[in-house]
Amino acid sequence: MKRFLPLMVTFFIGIIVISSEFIPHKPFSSINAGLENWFLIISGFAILLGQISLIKVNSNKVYIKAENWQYYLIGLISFGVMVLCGILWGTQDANGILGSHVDLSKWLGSKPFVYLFDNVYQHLSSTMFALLAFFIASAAYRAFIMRSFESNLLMIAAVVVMLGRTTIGTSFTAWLPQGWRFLHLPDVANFVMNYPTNAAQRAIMISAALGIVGSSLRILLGIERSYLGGGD
Amino acid sequence: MSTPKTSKPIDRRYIFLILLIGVALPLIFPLGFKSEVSDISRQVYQLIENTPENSIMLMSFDYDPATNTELQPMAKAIIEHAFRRNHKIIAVALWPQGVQMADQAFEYILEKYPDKKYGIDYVNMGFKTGGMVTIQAMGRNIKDVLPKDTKNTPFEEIELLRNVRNYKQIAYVISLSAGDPGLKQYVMAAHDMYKVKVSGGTTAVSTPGFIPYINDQNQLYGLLGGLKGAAEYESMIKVKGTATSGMDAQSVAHILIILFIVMGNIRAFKDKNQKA
Amino acid sequence: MSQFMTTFGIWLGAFFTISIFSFLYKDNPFYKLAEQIFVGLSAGYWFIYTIYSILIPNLFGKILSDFNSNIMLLIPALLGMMMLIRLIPKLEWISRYPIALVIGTSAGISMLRYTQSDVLSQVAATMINPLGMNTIGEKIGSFILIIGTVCVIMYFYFSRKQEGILGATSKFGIWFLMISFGASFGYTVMARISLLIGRLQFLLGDWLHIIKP
Amino acid sequence: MNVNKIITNLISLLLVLPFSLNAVSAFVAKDHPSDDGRAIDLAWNVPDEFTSVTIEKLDSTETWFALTKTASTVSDYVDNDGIEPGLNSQYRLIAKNPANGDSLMLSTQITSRAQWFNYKKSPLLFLLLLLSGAVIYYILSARRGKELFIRRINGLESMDEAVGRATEKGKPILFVPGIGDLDDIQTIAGLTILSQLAYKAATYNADLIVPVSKSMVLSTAREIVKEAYLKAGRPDAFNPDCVFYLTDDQFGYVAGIDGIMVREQPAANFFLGTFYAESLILAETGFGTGAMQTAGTAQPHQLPFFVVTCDYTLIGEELFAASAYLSKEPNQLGSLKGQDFGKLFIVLLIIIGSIMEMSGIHWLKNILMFE
Repeated sequence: MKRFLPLMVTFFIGIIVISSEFIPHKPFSSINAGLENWFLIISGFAILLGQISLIKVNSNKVYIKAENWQYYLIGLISFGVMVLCGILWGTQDANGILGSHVDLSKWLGSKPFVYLFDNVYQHLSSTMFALLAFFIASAAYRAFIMRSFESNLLMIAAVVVMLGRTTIGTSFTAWLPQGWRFLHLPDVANFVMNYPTNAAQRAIMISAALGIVGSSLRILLGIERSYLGGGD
Repeated sequence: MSTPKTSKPIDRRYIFLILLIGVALPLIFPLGFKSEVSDISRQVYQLIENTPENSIMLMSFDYDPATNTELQPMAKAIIEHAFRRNHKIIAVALWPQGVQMADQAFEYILEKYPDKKYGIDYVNMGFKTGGMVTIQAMGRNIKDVLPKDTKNTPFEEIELLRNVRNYKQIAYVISLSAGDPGLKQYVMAAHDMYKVKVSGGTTAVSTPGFIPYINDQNQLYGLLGGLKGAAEYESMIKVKGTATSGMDAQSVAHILIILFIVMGNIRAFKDKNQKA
Repeated sequence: MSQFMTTFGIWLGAFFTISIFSFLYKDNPFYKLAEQIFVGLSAGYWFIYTIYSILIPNLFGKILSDFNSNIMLLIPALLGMMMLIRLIPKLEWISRYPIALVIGTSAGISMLRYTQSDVLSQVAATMINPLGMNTIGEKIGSFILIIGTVCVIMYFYFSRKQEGILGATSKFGIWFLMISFGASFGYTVMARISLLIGRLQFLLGDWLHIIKP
Repeated sequence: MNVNKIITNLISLLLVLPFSLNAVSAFVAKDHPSDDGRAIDLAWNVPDEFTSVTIEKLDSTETWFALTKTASTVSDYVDNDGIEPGLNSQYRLIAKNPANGDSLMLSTQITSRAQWFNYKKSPLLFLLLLLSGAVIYYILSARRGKELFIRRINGLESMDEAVGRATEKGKPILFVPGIGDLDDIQTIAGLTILSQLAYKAATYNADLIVPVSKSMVLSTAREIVKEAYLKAGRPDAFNPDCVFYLTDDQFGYVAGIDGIMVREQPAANFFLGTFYAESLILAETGFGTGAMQTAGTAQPHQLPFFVVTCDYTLIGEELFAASAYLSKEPNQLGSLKGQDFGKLFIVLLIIIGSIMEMSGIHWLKNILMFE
């Protein structure tokens, strides 16, 4: 029973969602938007579960003095500080329970929550993102090796597109006369992007969508049910 | 699908170090690579260059600090060009953090043009939610959509806006956009419905998606695409800004990456010979 | 005092920027510190964000301002609480209902959305007339587009051995995949380098004032 | 195919009929078809001599206001402002000819209705029914004992190897389900593979680390791993804290996982689910630690990075085929066969559609692009 009823819920909700797509009449017309809003609310409540897991795992590490426990303590403190700042003085657009506290904001230049966001969070986030510049270089060094016909295609396409989008690449072929324009690197790069690349991406999308339809159907029919866990 | 690894790769950290130096040096000592100006960037320049003096333009800041590198230099260059042509600028933002991006850009340009006055030559009307709906509503009445500026001065008391009612008084719209809402919505609402001239700039990643709008119906008057577009604009208005040095760094990085690929192949070739 | 806090903010930013970059050399105490602060701070940020930007406007605000017309919202609120009951191990099974609802909705919506935008629209976009294109390049390209799409779809055909015609088309499909992977990689390089330039402009400009920001 | 043609032809015919009113000079209001009763179609046809046409509507205060002003004498307009199902709306058309002072006024009224079926979406319904029908048909025939073949999927052969390595080295296995939430089927597909992986890990006594970034995924993943350990007969070995939450933030999550990778040195990494820009950061860091890496996602833009840095990559649909491949269960294999039927149908559709376009026949493409 503990598994059967939820499976019925999944099935019926799925059927309702699919049929309301085709029924413009009330009340079906607003069901799907409503359910998406429900999802936001349910996951909004659920976020607490994550926070509790984070606190539990980290404080456990601090408690048993696991390796690097000091850092996990700092993680816990950062979490607490951010939550407190948000609850007490609010965010950019919303006031916290202590109001907006103008003096404090004036001294910091912005609300504490926003100050932390701008000066710590944002820098951490964009630096983490910027690591990609390095990794893309090391991946290129290692991966684009002429080894087989397939890997040659991979490498040539990458180099052509890369060159075609830079100033230097453009100047390689700038001397070619107008009649040979189709050999200009930027044009070759565009050709590669517009046709073969587009074809492959399109096919990936189409077949993945079929996979999604198949998986969704298996879920609705209760064939794929591992997400519900065990029990009877 | 599988990709076999090659044997004993050299320490990646050399690659990281070379790339870091290769990108940092041109930022400090700009090389000034000549960048060939593309047609679509030139169209943006010509739109501003050919619009009569004292025209009013609407400039929309639809991005946040994450795409600062690519879009902020465009903002600075376009503001500078517009100031030179004595155009008046109404700044708005469809993204919340666009407001501060606008403030920073004006602050920077004012150092060069100290005689430009707030409220007369430019004004910042702040952030507006709603995207497409907001843009459409401005076609009927701008004052309803933007009742106050960021300093809480009412619309009626702002000198620049005295004769502005809707898009009819706006010579052109520039949107610098990192996604939705942004340039696309301006094309669909401001141009397609109210026939205002729309132009702007986007990140390199989303540039290809906008090219179809640059057509014989002029849905879009040219486009600045990524750092390259910004650098091209700087070269057209003869300013050496962060995009120009950024583009130098970009070019060096590209050469380096291609060199890395060549080196990788040489090493793989040697490995193979040793084994044979 | 505000001036001091602004400068302090820039130093904070620079410190964390360098700490993250130091990971490229190797794992070290600075990275560990930045990492844990990042995890903690961002978890806190999303928690607060969820309360102020999702739960208050979509649920509490609506219920408090107009209870009668938003009475339906009590259902997701109840389901949300049922999720939280997981914390009591014996009652874990109760959370299966909200999960079942969420997954049923997702499955239904995904079937619709993906069939519409990734199958129907893409198939329609591939039905083109290459002969009607303007230039030779576009004509050849359009043929490649149709053939390539078909071949790559056939690469994903699972229920038969890849030999004969299927073998040939899926081999072709792999070539298209390879070209597309290479090209997308090359295409992204520029955008990723911009990110690094942005960081260096912050360090060299806003922080060290070596270059004009 | 024939049935498809007939149905689509019929539908297109039905839709075109109401608009064939070009013959007489008129002003007609019609309920907008296939909608929720919030729009009205207006169409008019007045003699060429008139140079301006104004369409006006009577509002709730009994005053006429202009909806649109145009110079075209044969045109149409969709009014979707403030229309409610069951509400009566009155319109009038005023045409003027300033040259001779002629003017013409026509009026009309209509009550809009909400419809019970959206014809515009019939291609979608048809395709959904066809695909679902094929999947269900093959599932049933597989249940009746029909042998179904499935080709080798490289990425999935790695699982035994990964577990073997982890056991041998005494190092854990890292599983990353991506930054998608439970509303994304890719995440669910990833979690299905997790259940098989956890079963193997439990059987061979290898440790599993599963950091997640969404709370709902946390609950689900934990259930799945627990169930797998139970199935493997080792419920006592299950440690609920091996599945844990880091942060909802994209890059915060990556920073945390990078730390785990360099400190725990997992023997094998699995990245299966929805990935965005973080794909390459994860895969390159993992490569640096020497782990054996398997990735899978349906995000076309991230696949290149996984393909060049990981040992095995599940591309697009392969991710969704994984559970069938691993379980070899007839139900699952049947649905895969159904998807393959869908592929054949689509390939045929593309080829036929393109040939039709080349011969100047456009209705098939038009029907598909209806919306």
